Amino acid sequence: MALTEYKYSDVIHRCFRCGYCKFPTSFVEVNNCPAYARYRLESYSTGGRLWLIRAWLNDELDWSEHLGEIVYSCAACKNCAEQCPLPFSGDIVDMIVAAKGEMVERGSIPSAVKEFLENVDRQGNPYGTARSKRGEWMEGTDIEEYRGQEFLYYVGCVGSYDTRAQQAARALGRVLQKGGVSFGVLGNKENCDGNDVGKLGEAGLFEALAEENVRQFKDLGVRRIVTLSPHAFNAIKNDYPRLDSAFEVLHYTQLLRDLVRARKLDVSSGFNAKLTYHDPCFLGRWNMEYEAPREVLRTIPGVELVEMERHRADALCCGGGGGNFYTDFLGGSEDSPSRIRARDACATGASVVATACPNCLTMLEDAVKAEGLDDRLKVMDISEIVSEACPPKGN
Amino acid sequence: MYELRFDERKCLGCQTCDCLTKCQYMDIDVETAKTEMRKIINGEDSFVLRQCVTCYACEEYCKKGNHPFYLIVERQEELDIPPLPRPLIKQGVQMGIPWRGDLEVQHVQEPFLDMCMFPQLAGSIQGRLFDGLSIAPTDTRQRAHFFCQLMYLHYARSSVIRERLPQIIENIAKHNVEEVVCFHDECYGTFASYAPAFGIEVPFKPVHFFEYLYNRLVDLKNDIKPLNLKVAYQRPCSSRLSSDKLHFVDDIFELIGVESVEREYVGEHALCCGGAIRMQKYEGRYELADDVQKRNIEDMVQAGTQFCVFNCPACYDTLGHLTARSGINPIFMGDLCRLAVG
Amino acid sequence: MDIVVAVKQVPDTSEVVDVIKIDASGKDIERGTLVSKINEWDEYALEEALQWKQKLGGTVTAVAAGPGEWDDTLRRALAMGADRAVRVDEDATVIDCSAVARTLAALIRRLPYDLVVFGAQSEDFGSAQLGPMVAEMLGIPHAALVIRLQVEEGEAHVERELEGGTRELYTLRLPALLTIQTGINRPRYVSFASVRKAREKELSVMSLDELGLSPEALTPAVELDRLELVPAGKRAQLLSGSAEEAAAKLAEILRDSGVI
Amino acid sequence: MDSICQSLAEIVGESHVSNRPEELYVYSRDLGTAEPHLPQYVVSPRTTEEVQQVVKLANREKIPVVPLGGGLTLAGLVMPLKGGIVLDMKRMDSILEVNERARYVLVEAGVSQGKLVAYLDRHHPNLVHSEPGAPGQATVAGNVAIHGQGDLAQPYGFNSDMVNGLEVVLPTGEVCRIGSCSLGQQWFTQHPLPDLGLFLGWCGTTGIITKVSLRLFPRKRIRDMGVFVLEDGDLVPDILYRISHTEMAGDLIAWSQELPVTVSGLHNISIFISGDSEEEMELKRKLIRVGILGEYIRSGTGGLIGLSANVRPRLPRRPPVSTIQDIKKGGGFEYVGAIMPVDTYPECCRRGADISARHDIAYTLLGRVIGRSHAMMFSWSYVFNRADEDSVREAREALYESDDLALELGGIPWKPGVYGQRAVMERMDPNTLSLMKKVKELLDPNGIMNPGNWEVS
Repeated sequence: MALTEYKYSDVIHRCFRCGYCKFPTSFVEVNNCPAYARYRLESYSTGGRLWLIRAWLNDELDWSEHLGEIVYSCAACKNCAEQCPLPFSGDIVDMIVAAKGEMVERGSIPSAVKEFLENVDRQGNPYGTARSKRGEWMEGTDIEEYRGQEFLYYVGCVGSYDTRAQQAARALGRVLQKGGVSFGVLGNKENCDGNDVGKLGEAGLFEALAEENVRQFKDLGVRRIVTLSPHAFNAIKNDYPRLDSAFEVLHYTQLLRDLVRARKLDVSSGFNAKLTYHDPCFLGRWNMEYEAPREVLRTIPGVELVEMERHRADALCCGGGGGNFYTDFLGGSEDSPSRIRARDACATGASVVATACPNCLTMLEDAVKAEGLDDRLKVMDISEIVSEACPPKGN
Repeated sequence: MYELRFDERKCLGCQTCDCLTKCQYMDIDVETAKTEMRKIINGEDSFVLRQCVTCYACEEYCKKGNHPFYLIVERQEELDIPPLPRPLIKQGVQMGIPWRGDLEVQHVQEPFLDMCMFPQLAGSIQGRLFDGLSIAPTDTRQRAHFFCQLMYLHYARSSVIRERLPQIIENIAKHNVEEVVCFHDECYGTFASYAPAFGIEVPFKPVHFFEYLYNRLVDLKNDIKPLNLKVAYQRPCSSRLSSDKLHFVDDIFELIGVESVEREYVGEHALCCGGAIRMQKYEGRYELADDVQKRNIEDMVQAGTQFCVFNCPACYDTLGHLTARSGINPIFMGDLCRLAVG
Repeated sequence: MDIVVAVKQVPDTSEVVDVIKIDASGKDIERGTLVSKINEWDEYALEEALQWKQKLGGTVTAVAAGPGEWDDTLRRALAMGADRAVRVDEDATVIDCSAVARTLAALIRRLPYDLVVFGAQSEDFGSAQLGPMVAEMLGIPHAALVIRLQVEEGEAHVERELEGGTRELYTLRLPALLTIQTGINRPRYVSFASVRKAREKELSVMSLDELGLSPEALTPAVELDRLELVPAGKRAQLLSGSAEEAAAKLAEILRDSGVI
Repeated sequence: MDSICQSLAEIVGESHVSNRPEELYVYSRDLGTAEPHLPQYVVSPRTTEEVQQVVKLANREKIPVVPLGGGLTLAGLVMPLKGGIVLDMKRMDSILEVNERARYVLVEAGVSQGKLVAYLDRHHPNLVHSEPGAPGQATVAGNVAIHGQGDLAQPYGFNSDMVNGLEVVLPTGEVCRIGSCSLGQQWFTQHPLPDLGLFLGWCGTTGIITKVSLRLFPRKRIRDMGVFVLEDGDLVPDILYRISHTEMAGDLIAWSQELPVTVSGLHNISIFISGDSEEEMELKRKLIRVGILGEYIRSGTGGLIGLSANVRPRLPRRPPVSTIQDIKKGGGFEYVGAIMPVDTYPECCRRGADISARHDIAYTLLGRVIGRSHAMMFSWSYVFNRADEDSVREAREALYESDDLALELGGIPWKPGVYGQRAVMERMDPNTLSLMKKVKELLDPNGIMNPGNWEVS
């Protein structure tokens, strides 16, 4: 495709590279763009990326694995969109996704991205693990299959397959049961939600996944959905409706907030810890849900919530977005965003960093280990914290 | 060209001269008032033309249905004694020049709300009170095409109003609506008072925003949760051009269960927000603005006001942060009503 | 230059070894739950063929001998850029290599070709015989495990990989047959949309007798007795802690077990 | 990776070196109108030692080195005009020390203006630095290296006059400290030592600044601003002179622009004041409003907006958020800033508006007072559409004309691009010029530092 056919050909040159996109609102650090934080080269900043995309579409620059990595190192965290003062700020992430889409159509994408997409295509998850093993996370629990309960509990790929995230998936199951929520899961019948597939520019595959999911949900009579992952939440909430699906979808922190407000969930056992909360991008910047998780945490006796310097709309992304939790273009350095974030969390003096996203959970867990902070800082999903705060069955 | 329809005989025969004697910014007895009005009518200079703070109030004070304020502004312009410094006049006059694209006529149906210069406030035109309401302009780049121009009465530039108003009226008329609800009562005053006074034809019926709000509230009567608040209404200068609609303020307050506080500067005695006065060039106007604002707000505070209710965005901008500073929440009438119906 | 590429479809066992089960016959795995994909080596063969087509022009034809569901793989080949695809309809799972070779040879003889490329081996049975056999049957020179290819003036200069990374360089006169080793190139990604588009391209199916082959001619020379699974080891151990700590533990374990 | 790249990687680590087309492309382009020039390597060091080793290598191999900060001079000063290594200093961004009592901050060269503002807000609420008003990623070192000014210019002068000490890597690789720090003392002064001002204003042609000690100033609790509007630009110099005489104002900026139409054809003086109490604020407001501006207001020649306890000031963010580059929907913006006598303001505006008109660009003119009306930084700004070659060319020509105009009117282009530098040197006293040349040759025998800039032929 020539630049002229590119959807954003009339805007992409309008980026001046003034650099606001690298900062949080307070300007406190220049590394609030995860990719720029990792490499600290202009090519990896949003502005550099946009200029490179334009040069590539203009045939000033050939495609290379490196160009692919630069474009795909964008974690779609939306910090740039938040900070860019220009009228097109809302389109920046789409400009990058559209460029990824063009790479996908030409067949030229980094190998890791190719694996990700082929795995999802074949096995319905980025890891390429068998579809037949998707339900294994719930072994040993008495979580029911979905058959017309009030809620479909949609787990997502990371929660289903990643051993660390599985713990969160199970914890949420327990909490929902304690809260008397009527829900069921799809087990092996669950398929990838496609959120990150879409952000990787594979629109065709995303559409296919979305259609398939919507069809399955409808066939099963699903009306209300609660998701473990903000990524799935985002796709179902913002993208599925294009396929005239009318599900009510909640992120689980929103459901838990409603439960504690309605006193339907007993968290009286409490959780004694100084704790800081890491905003997942797809819950925060993408869906402006900053309050629900905090409200849930605040209602737990014993929780002392402290904020990191950069939080809410200014939170630093863990670097796992846009498929990077798998493709790992941002890993392998003390400048990796997840490790910077681990240090941010540690600096608050909190003993627990809580999050509400399986991707963030696994990214931060590894980062804390890599930083050798695991004796000082525990990484937990809010579902796990709430689960500990619920008194054991019977009382 | 359009000329002010001012009945000199009525005025010269007037025994009370309320226009000037009631003025809150000039201390004038009836005799002086007669002399000065005669001078003004005859196109001669008068201290009134300099001391006038352009609060519009005399338009309301005059019982004869004459237009003393419009006349004063005419003379200020003719005799070149504008109340504002020239650079501010130039700046103000340029504010009304469209420069970001031609008029884009949106498809609208009635009821239709004219936002004039304030599309940026369209965000508060939401909820059940405004169901089915069409709005224009919605884009700040379009606003100059809807700007009612009446502001230039403060600038001794009535000529600018006359020059531009017909085009503005045509722009609004292009939306093919018979009734136009005016978000700002400056617009209502323009169409209902100024235009007729100068024989400018208005091919649609202006509806005062408060009248619209009142009728909607009546429709939703059963869903109104009384707010039980003590409020004060900040009358904008242009509301002096629509005294007949002033009653809707109290009618609305009654419907939504708020109490209009007992205070001195209310109704006829309302004080100007001070915005225009502060820009004026004459010695002491800056201090006068401070004084007027101080008296106004102290009056509200003493009366136990919780909310200061605004119609005019300019008043809100000038006074809002000051009332807030004194613990009184500034709020637009529309938003207050929204609180009541949710 | 006209190139024929032979492809096959295999079950995706990359990440799922532990779910593989032997079926009742004992001669095949249970394919029910398994997803199919193109044989990895064939993907490199295709990519190589397509890159040479881009450089020198001509056509690329993808061929396969297999059942109907293999059309997915042929479509994928078309989506990657092959001009046409031909499938000989037979159940490749019950016949042996030589029979498949005979079938493909019979098909390829009917096609225009300067170069025939195979994947060096298959993911499922991995016998690595097919290419060479077909070459013999076609009576053309061949080279196996090719890791670099250069084509000019009717000649193919190839580099093949031997033990311990030693390289062998050949020149073959075309037409010739090559079996391609993985890593020779970076196979392009095949987008969902391009697979859809590829539906318009020609995919023809031929029967054995259309090729003049009798079932008898395909009686297996080698008979498969049974398949067995390797029992999974039970002594795996997960190391926790920071990278440094984990490394230290690992070293200790290796030392204790006398590995180092 | 070639051998140079290999050795660079050994110095700063693999992920902080590149000779790949993508990095070379991005670093070959300036945000302004300058033509691109490809570097051969891009390096992003973390420590002074790394910078030192890179420079030693470059000096040995005679490879040009171009230090880069925020890249916001817009004048092409960080373009590798003769190829070589672009040294992106932004990774060296630690704030090393704030001395509250001696009111200075010691920073690494890559610390951004934004980070410094945020840091002081958070940890030293009584201190403030002179913030230049560029986007937040502009660096402290870059700013002093080009003789920048900031929002304390009227009371305290150029930022480069606020430097208490420097650490620099010389073109031959030695690390050298200037000021009290060279005695191992605190970084609190450059005086009374013999003047070694060989690096400020040299735009990276005599060495690489790696550390800067910058003076900080009392930060007042309350800020306020007013805008004084005039039709007659000829009045501006006198009014600025009189306001600065009161010593009550902070930043003083006179500006005139064509868009938005509301302000077209007018001259505005933005007057910033600050204080610790309402009493102090009221005194300052009165001394300026009544004492100086009153007579203009009464005569109707000037109008004041704001500068009152009862008017909410529209204070810009620090650092400000600028969107001027998008006016033409083209993402392009560059200006000629020049240090001018304040008296030339009216002429600067008249002639500037002509230049803009000739090139069909809405005029944007601004003069920031430096010192007590000792000078002003006057800027002629031009927006352009990056995607439209003609638009870029028009802007470039307008910029050249502005350089010439600044000199013609008795001023000096500030941080000029190559064109402006040549114009300056043509007019310079030959002895001064040869002194510059000697200094350069002494410090940089192989001419590796940002070559193509300030080159005395």
